[in-house]
Amino acid sequence: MSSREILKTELAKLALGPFDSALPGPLRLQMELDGEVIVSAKVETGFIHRGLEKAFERQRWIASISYADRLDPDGPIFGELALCLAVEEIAQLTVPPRAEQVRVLLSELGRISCHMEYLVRVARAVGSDTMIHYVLRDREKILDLFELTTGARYSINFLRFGGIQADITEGFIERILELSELFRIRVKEYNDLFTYNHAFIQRTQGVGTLSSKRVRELGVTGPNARAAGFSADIRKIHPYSGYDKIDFEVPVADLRGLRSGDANDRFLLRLREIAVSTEILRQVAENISDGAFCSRKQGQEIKVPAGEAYVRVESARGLLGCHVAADGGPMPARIQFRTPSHAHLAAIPELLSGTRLEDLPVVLSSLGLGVAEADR
Amino acid sequence: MNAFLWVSSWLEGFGLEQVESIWILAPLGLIFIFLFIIVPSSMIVAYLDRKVTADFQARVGPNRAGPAGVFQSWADFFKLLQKDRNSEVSWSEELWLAIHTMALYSTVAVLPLGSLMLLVDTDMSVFLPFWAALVVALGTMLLGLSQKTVAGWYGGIRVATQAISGAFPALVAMICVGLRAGSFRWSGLVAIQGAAPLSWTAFSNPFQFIALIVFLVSGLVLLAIPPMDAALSSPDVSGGVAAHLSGRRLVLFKMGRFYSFYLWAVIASVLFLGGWKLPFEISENLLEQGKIQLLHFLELCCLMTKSLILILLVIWGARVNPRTRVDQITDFAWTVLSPFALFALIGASLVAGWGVLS
Amino acid sequence: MDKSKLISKLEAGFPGAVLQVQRFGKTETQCLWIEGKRIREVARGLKEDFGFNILENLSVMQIDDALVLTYFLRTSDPETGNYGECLIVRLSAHLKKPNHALEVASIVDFWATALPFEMEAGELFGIHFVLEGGTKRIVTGLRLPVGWRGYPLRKNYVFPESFSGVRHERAWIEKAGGKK
Amino acid sequence: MRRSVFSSVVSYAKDVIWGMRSIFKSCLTAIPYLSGKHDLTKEVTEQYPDPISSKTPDDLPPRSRGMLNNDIERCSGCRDCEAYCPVTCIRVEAEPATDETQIWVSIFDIDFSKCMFCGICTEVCAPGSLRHTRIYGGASPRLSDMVASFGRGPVTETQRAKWAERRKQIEDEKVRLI
Repeated sequence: MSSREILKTELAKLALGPFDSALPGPLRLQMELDGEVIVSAKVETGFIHRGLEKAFERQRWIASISYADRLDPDGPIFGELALCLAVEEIAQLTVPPRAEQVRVLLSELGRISCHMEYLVRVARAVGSDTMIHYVLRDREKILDLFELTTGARYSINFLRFGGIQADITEGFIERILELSELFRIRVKEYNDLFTYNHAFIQRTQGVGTLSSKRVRELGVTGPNARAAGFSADIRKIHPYSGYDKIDFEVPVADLRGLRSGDANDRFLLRLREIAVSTEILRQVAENISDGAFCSRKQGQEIKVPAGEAYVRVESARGLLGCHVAADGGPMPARIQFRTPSHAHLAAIPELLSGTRLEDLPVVLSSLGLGVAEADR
Repeated sequence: MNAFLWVSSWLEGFGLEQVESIWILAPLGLIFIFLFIIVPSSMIVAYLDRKVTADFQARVGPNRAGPAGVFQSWADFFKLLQKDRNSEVSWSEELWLAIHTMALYSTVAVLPLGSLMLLVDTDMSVFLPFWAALVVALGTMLLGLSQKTVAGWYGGIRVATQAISGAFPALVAMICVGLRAGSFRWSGLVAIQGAAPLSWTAFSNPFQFIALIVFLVSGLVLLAIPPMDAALSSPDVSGGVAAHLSGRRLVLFKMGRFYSFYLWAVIASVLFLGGWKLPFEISENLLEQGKIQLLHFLELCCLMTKSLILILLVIWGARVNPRTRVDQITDFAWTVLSPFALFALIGASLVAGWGVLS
Repeated sequence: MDKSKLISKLEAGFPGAVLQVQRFGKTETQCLWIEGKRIREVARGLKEDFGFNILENLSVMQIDDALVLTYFLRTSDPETGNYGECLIVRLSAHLKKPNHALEVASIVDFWATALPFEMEAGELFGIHFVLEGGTKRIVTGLRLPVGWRGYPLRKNYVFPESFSGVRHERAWIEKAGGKK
Repeated sequence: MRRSVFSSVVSYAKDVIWGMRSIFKSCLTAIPYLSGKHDLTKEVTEQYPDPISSKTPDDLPPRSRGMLNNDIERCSGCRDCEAYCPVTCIRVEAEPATDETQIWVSIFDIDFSKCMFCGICTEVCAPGSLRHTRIYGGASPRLSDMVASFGRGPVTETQRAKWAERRKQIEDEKVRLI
């Protein structure tokens, strides 16, 4: 006899609307509540569908890059990189080593800025606004670096087919090395503030557990999968843009069967990924090679022969695949993105059933959802 | 001795002739305390909260309204007064908001503000603010329930559960102090404590120090003050009880919140940190010379500095750490605060008994 | 299992289903063109016998007047669970009338990750995925507003001049002769 | 085996002590910010309109993509930017002229309410007349203010007559030379 039969209560229905401070993006949760505990949750998305994939088909090739970096507003570099790699595979363009290294630098900067956005969301869900301000202050430094080289803080639109739009400005490398020093101190400060904090551990441990078996069945990839012990990093399996030349170690949560992939593990893994990315930044920045930055003249329209390609990139949220089909004309025939946030959205109903209503913000923010990239 | 005689000393200052009847002195005294002590203290606490939090977070904080943003609280006050409520207000919500504020400001009569400025000094005067805090929790709960919104519903119930679990350890900690002082009158409690820190109850023996910490933390739980305000904070289910209040109702609610924060700091400093005791018998010879206003002022300053230090400590702990869930707060209150409170009670009674026997 | 042996076993396994085998784009991953009707049988075979238990991506595109569905399948390495080999299975379905909705068998019961891809393709390309019990999954109102007519990702799609009172800039530009 | 009372009390006490110590340790991280002298802990608020504490256009890096500006003298009216703009926010009307400008760009409007500052138009601009400035404060209450126009304005009748007469003059010279 469950408590409901004894007390003869029915479930309360709650629709947490598209725009709410607890939600990581515009999505609606239709929930049934038994008092404080969520019994079942259904996710409605589609509120931020911008028709990106239709927009690709009516733009010229060069304009589709500025649309590709609007795929995921938190990590603009990954959409561009996937599209550029795919078109370079179709048109058989060679990318000079310096351009590849700058792409790796920008990817890792984008990964750190996306993980910091994740830390801000978790801090807001847990309710400590000091951590929010510390993380945002450090993220400003990355956005300033983006602006220094590419000209824009968010949607950088800096990669071109065959390399990058222009050479990096001269102060870029020194400031990256400074930054990696700064992050070593800052990550220690985040650890003091959150990782060892008893209140934070109590608030996130055992909340939103995602076992590694479920991770594979749902198709969850990226940091969330690695936090559940399932190590799949595209930078290691399908190295692209010079990642095989960099030695770095993919952080995977070793759970020793205690608990698998709860919000605390996902948070800790993001911190470790920031540390690994800083290490990669330092490594690539120290021995960056000189030479051309693009194998094609700037501003010259590209002739993409008929063909197709599917490229995988490790974005900050997981495996980002880009399937490009070209019919030889000035405009792309079809560009489709396989985004990691589909699987994270599919995991929400399972994670939410059985959690308390107060833990809803913690569970949703711990997944690191990119709702804009799921709806495209 | 008529408790409100001190008011007539202020009246002479304004040139009004000697007034004896209690019916005039009492309201005047209450209004005087409310206008010149409660409202400014709430403003100061609000301003300090924002400025110190900004300082912790590498921010500048309010600096537009007045030098270093000193009049920021006034600006907020007037801004909120202009705003009107978007949807119509049900009578039940108005009623419970009124009850919530009345319960809170009924403690003004009992507020220990100085040896002479003590309005009500009965044997039970220590417990009156305590019961008022419970009525406030009840008022907040029913205010939330009457809002008929999800945020209000959950916020209200959570404030009530939290208050119950915070009440027991706070009560036990108060008894420890009463044990040592031998009476539950404000004047009796302060008379025991000397001016020097060592002679304060908190530092007289280790059990009292534990009682101080338990009293402070359970006060935070009882009144849902920042570190324990998961029920009212924004990331909660879209805002908690205060989400749907706006305009002057929000002013009432916010002033109530800051006042309860300030009230608990004053009571804690009177019980444990020597209240308004002035060193080197200043209060005695000031009484002889009849300078009552100066005595009031000095005692008030001494009391205010101690409670402001306590408030800063609480803000420091609140803003840096994440908020805990309400069920974790209640578990914390029952499994950690209550045992420590009882342990302090046993210890304090042993010490008190030892003193009597030897 | 190297490429040629896998292909020959596949052809043996599903006689007549495999229409053509070719390289996918410039890479050497194998790409199998499959009979549209027999996709469920091939999917069951691939999942159970050949161990392709991860569906990485299902992408749909329109070539001339046929919709091509491309399934990217991966084997998973037993102990680490990492991604093993990749196989690409494709089927093309002919569109009788330009705005005609298509029926394709759904493979959700083999790979659960296919559901979001199928729902998106279903709504934007106008494909009704037929579930195992014969019921059709018709998705409306997921990404497009309720009551939106037409399937946007089709090549012949014409933007409505306005929808629920809001003027659609793109339609006017394309009506006025489009871009240079 | 039920844990003995003593060991549960010890673990309880240890847990409480650890909880308090970790809370106190994370509180200590905020203490250096009170002084805020060291550049790691200084205040970072930029109070926007005030030039001293916030970034003015010339503090921004040289490549920063702010509001667009078209130097109409060098603009060749080739309308490449209008074609390549992903959001079609540029409108160009130009006609050949026979005075020293060779091409009379009557209308060159950029609608900044639609522009997404992607910089593609400056890339494909052959004469390089369309450039990004570093000005970023483009907000305005009226939508019509958001359209920046750089064109020379409509051609007046007298100009058209002058051009026709100039063209006739060139015709005569050519006839005389043959």
